[in-house]
Amino acid sequence: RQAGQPASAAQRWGLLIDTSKCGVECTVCVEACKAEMGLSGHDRPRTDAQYVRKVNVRDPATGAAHSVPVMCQHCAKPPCVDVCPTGASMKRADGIVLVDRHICIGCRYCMMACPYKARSFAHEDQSGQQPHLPRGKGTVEGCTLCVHRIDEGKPPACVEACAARARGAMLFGDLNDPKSEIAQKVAREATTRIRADLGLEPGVRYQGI
Amino acid sequence: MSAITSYTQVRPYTRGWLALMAGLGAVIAVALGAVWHMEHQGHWVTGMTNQVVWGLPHVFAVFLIVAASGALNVASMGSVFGRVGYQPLGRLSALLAVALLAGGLAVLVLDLGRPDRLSVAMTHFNFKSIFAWNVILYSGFMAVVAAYLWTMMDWRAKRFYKPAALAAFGWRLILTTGTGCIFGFLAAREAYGAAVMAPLFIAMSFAYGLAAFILVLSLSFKMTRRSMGDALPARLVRLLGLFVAANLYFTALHHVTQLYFAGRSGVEAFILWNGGIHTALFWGGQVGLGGILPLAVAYGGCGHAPRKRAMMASVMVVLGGLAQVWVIVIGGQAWPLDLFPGMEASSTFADGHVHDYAPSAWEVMLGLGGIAIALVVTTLGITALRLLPAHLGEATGSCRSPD
Amino acid sequence: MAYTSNGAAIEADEEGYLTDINQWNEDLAGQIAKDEGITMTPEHWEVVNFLREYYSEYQIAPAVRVLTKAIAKKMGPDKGNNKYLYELFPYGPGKQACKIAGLPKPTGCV
Amino acid sequence: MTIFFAILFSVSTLVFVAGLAMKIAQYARTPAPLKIPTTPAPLTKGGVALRLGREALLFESLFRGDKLLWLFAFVFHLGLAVVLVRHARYFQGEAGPLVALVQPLAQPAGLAMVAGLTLLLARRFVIERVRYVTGPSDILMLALLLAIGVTGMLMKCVIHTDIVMVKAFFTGLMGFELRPLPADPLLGLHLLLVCLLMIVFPFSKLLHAPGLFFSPTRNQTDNPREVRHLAPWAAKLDEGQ
Amino acid sequence: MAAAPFDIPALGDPAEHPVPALKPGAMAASKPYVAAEAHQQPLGFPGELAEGWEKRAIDHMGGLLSKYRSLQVFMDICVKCGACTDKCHYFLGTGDPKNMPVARADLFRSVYRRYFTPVGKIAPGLVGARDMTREVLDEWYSYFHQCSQCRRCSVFCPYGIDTAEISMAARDIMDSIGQGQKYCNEIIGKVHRIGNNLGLPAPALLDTLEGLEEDILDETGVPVKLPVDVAGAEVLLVTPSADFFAEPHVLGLIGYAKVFHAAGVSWTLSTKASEAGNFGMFIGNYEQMKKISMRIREAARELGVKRIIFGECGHAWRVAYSFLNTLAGPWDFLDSRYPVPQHILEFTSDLIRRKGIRLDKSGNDGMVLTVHDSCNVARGARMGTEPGGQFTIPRAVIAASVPKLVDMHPDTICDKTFCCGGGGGLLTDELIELRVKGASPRMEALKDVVDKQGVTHMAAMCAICKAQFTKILPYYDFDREMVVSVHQLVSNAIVLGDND
Ligand code: HEM
Ligand code: HEM
Ligand code: SF4
Ligand code: SF4
Ligand code: SF4
Ligand code: SF4
Ligand code: SF4
Repeated sequence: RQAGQPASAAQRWGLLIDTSKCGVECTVCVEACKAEMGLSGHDRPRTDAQYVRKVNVRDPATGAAHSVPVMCQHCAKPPCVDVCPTGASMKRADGIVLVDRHICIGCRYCMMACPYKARSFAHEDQSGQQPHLPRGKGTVEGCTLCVHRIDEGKPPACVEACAARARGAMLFGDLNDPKSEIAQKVAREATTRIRADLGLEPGVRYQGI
Repeated sequence: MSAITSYTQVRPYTRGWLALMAGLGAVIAVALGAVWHMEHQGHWVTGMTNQVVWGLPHVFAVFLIVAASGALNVASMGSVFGRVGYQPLGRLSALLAVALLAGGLAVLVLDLGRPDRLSVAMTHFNFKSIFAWNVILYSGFMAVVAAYLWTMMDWRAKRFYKPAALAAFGWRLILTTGTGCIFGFLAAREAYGAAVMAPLFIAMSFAYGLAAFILVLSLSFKMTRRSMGDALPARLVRLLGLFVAANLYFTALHHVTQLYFAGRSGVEAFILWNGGIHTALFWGGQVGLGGILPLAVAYGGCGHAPRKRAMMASVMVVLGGLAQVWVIVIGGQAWPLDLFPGMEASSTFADGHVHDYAPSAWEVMLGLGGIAIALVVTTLGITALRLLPAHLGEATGSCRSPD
Repeated sequence: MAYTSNGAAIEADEEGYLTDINQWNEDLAGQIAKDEGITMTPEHWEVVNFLREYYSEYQIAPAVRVLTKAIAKKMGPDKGNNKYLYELFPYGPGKQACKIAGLPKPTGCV
Repeated sequence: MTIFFAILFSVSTLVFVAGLAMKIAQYARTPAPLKIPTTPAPLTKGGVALRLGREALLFESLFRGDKLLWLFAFVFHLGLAVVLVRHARYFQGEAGPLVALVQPLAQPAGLAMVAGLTLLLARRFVIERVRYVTGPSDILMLALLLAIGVTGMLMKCVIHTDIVMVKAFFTGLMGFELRPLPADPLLGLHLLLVCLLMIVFPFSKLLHAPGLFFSPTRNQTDNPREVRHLAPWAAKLDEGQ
Repeated sequence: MAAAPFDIPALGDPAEHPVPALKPGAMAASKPYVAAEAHQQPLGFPGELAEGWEKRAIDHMGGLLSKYRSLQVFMDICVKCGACTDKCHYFLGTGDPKNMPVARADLFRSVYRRYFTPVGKIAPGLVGARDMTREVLDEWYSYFHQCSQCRRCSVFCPYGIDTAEISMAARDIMDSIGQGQKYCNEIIGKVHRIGNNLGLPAPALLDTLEGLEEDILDETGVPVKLPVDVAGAEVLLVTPSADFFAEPHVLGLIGYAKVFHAAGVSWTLSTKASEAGNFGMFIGNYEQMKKISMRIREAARELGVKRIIFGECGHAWRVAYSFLNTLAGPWDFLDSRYPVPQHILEFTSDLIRRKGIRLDKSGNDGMVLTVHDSCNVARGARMGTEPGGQFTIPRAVIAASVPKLVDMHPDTICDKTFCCGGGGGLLTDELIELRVKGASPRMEALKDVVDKQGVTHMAAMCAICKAQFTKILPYYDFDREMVVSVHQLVSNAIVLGDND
């Protein structure tokens, strides 16, 4: 898609994350996200925003462990959007789920509804904001799939950083485009979605869990 | 002697009236101060976090809203179900419904991240959202109940009385169902997501609403020295017992269903067994104080006068009700979301372990402010309009003061 | 307004009370009573006469209570009550009987 | 147009201020020889202040007398009050906190005012008793306010006018300096009617606004046994004895 | 009751008070007799309408406007909102639109506008301004004598516009041009000449009181006295002269005497101040009101009493409570521990509270009472130390004396009370139609409690109310003896004897 074109349903942006390439200690994507989105935080882990986090998962039966980056899964059937009273939570035509911070009233119902705990509430005044992401106290925010970059034709910051500074565990692309690498890989290899049982059809897929 | 009730206003500006209003006003002022602080600082000063996103204000708000619809019950008993004995109480019942709803909504609105955007909420509707529907349901409830009240008060509107009563009754059932659905629709939260939430909420509303009604009725009668007799409180407390029993029944049903669901045993064990404060509040508050004890008081007969029994049972139901809503709202959030069923998880974002929540003083103030708002609205209502019966049961002396 | 009695015009106020009590006579009393729809009986005359007597002494009609007491004394205790007097003078013993007796109308809050 | 309105506004403001001042002075000067508060009445000055406050802000007596009329009247006056406070921004350089607070309420307040007036006007035709006591001036008064409200709302919501210029005109006028007024017919009409309102105010029933505070049945304390209340002309009768 | 030559209003449910349809002109013919020269002159009013009365009327109006702030303000500020329109008992009873308070006031206002306001001078049609003409005067005479000055309209008016004040001013203007009302002016003349409204001369008063003492002795065996002109008594009782004369008034008087006796307080009546009423208020004439009041001052001075107590009378209590200090004060020669004046109900209720007298409710066995708040007491005066004492004190006294007391509909009691229909100088026979119709709101509320609560009697605390009700009750198929004095109830209940 050309930069400057409106989002269209022709695309379905997604991520494919290969957890086997994801180090337990690696937080490159997390740091990249923080830098990109200007999440300076207040050093209050319970209330500071996290758009992406590393979840360490261990199977108690086998002892097998993974480290999984979890961000907004950009569900195709997002409950956050369904419940939002004002329509601030919305899904773009290309599948990216966003919060319109001008009409979000801060009711936090979307946070109640999201099964992935993908959203954060701006609990206080924020500093170090980025021009593309003004953050307002009292509204809800979350991973935007770096929509500002996508619209410029660039991959999300976490994906770029992972490729540059880690093992390139993240693959970004258009799931609707059969020629894209991500679509071919999804068709070819075994991938899963977190809590697929809920039927929300996230746009983020995982390999190796 | 007379089948016709006379209603009188409460006399304003008496010492007691002023003291009451000043007291409630102070509580509201403190609450507004707390709101200002929370809004100014941001919500980090509260106990709420990115894990427990709804806190004590929501406990109060949900309690008040649920009670609001239940408070209308007494009026419905009189007009929809033709129980003549309840008819004199209809006006107060309708007023209390509006007042409690106003208090609950005030808390809800003042806890928003952006309460200043209330007008946005009133103009932008996402019709898929049950929450948005609730905005309509709430405002509609106010209007319907106001109309209902009018038909009770103005003889010219008598012929609309029945239809208005029916409309209000229907509306309140939908309203409570709607409130229940706010939780029922949260499929991802294991504590909710069950169809019995709707009937459970209706049973809760019956019990809380009646308890609030009994308290307000008794206190207002006591403070304005109106006579009540024993028959009515006796009847009310029996009715309260019935509602409490229904509430217990649906609670049991809810938990049994939960246990039956695969994979919900964790959260059930948490609430029922090892959830610390939540378990304590469940057994001690919700079941004990709000369920078994009032049942005992209502039916066991503890030797006190009916009016006293009614008061005692109502206080218990209110406290137990707050505990119940706590268990539902907070307890339900404290149990972590399970992203990877069957796996152990941990993260910097508190995945995989129980979330703790300790309410801040600000939230307590806001919650109490909601109750104070409901009481102020009630007091203003019975001061401005003839809503309170001059007496119930046999009239004694009749030295009525001017309104 | 005026009455005629024995060919002479006798002046009365708008309501038919004589302006001058001295112009009263029994014939005139009968005439006034008839206008009021009352046929004079001895009982009526008892009352009228008592009123005139009282008036000549005190320049005012007697209080209702004084009148009933006097009537009781004269005609028996069963007649010494308000009800009886109202039977005689349906519009009120005070005013109607005074008119017939030629007395001025009692004024004030009565 | 600018000069016309500059003159008209000066004149009508003068009439308004002087007329009102004279009326108020007349009320204040005229003695109230007897204590006639409608009882039960407050016993103290503070109580009277409260009573008047409740009458002025809540229309308490009207509430007791006629609930529906109270509602209409309250809606109208509340709307009017907010509108007038909002208008302060045309005259003040710096908007005060009160003005700032009500700024967002333009539509609701204007709507309340217009709706209230419409309902008040309607009841003058619908209710037989009220129709009987209504004179042409009563209708005209409501119509005048309604016209002001409607033209104002039209400017606010449909055909906007340059309010920066309006402000400049009025702040200028207050410093005796002529600045242009937007040549906007709707604004012209609005202002023309406002001038008319100001001119009739001191001669009409709109005197109820200051008059309420001079009404002896409402503004007297109930203490005639404790304090001897004597008007000057009545005191002269005393001396005659 | 014999058929009345007019319709008697039907009584409905006071909670559902439909406003009557307008019947324009229904009461245009109702007017009291015009005062003759003989009644006018003693008060210093012209004997009859004379050439140039219009101008004199306007001049007098101008004078009143500058002397009474109430009048001036009320003329200007009415917004014709209509809140008062359905509040006047005469309108409710007659349906005549000119009996709506605002319409009544407009009869006056139309003239005011014509002569005293710029708009009325320039464009009279716009504001309904009218010249002072014979037709206007006739309307005035008719409709300002259909206002009992009860002030009910002022309670509901958002500005407290008191049509009573306007009626008073109109009557004063009419007096000043020779168009007085016979009933009031004749009575005022009697007060000046003889000392009371009735014209009861001293010997007749003494005879009557002696008779009452005998009656009390016969009935109770206790020598209760009714002293007159006793110098040095502690209390001067000033009571409406109807208390000496009419039923049930006189039973109230007996009640006062018993209370004084039981309390052991020395008291006296006065032949000079043998009238509590003050019709000077009804005709809106300050000088007359003052002159009548001064008799009380003189009597108190001459008898050397320490305190003044007023008997049961509504307008008398308003004048006494609200105006006496102004008209005939200062009262520094009386005992400063007591308010001047006091109401007999204040005195009695205080005794009851202090257990200074004993009451036995069985004296009123079988009675279920309701109470009529007399309009002048309710809206123009107070009793006790708290606002609203005029409602609680009589009720407390009645409740202490009778087995059961119930109130009528709340819209018809306390400060919303309806006038009995005979106040304000309208208690005269030629206005009987007005009186009967004007009583209908009160009768409606009474019937309601009679039917629903088994009320047997209605207590009143005003001579006019009592006289009006005894007359009017039969028109509504009630017993005339249904109305009782408050102190009549006390009289029946009081335990005499074991006081020394
Ligand atoms: C202290 C200020 C004021 C008070 C307490 C007050 C109070 C009232 C009340 C109680 C009424 C009667 C109810 C009604 O008919 O609506 C009324 C009527 C009215 N008021 Fe005011 N008012 C105030 C100021 C004003 C002002 C500043 C205006 C106009 C510029 C105004 C215009 C009117 C009009 C036109 C009516 C008559 C409505 C009708 O014809 O039905 N008022 N006012
Ligand atoms: C010197 C006097 C006045 C001036 C210069 C003035 C000017 C204006 C202007 C420029 C607007 C448009 C506001 C906008 O577009 O945002 C307006 C609106 C309005 N005016 Fe006036 N006006 C005056 C007096 C009044 C008065 C006395 C009233 C009512 C009695 C009134 C009632 C309204 C209303 C209801 C609106 C619409 C709502 C609002 O903007 O608040 N105006 N006026
Ligand atoms: S992951 Fe959560 S926030 Fe993101 S789209 Fe799905 S439900 Fe919404
Ligand atoms: S917090 Fe904002 S985005 Fe989330 S549901 Fe509420 S309004 Fe919508
Ligand atoms: S896509 Fe952007 S916003 Fe989302 S996790 Fe990656 S860096 Fe953060
Ligand atoms: S004072 Fe009473 S009688 Fe006179 S107009 Fe007012 S309500 Fe009617
Ligand atoms: S209530 Fe008052 S303002 Fe309204 S019409 Fe009557 S007198 Fe006038």
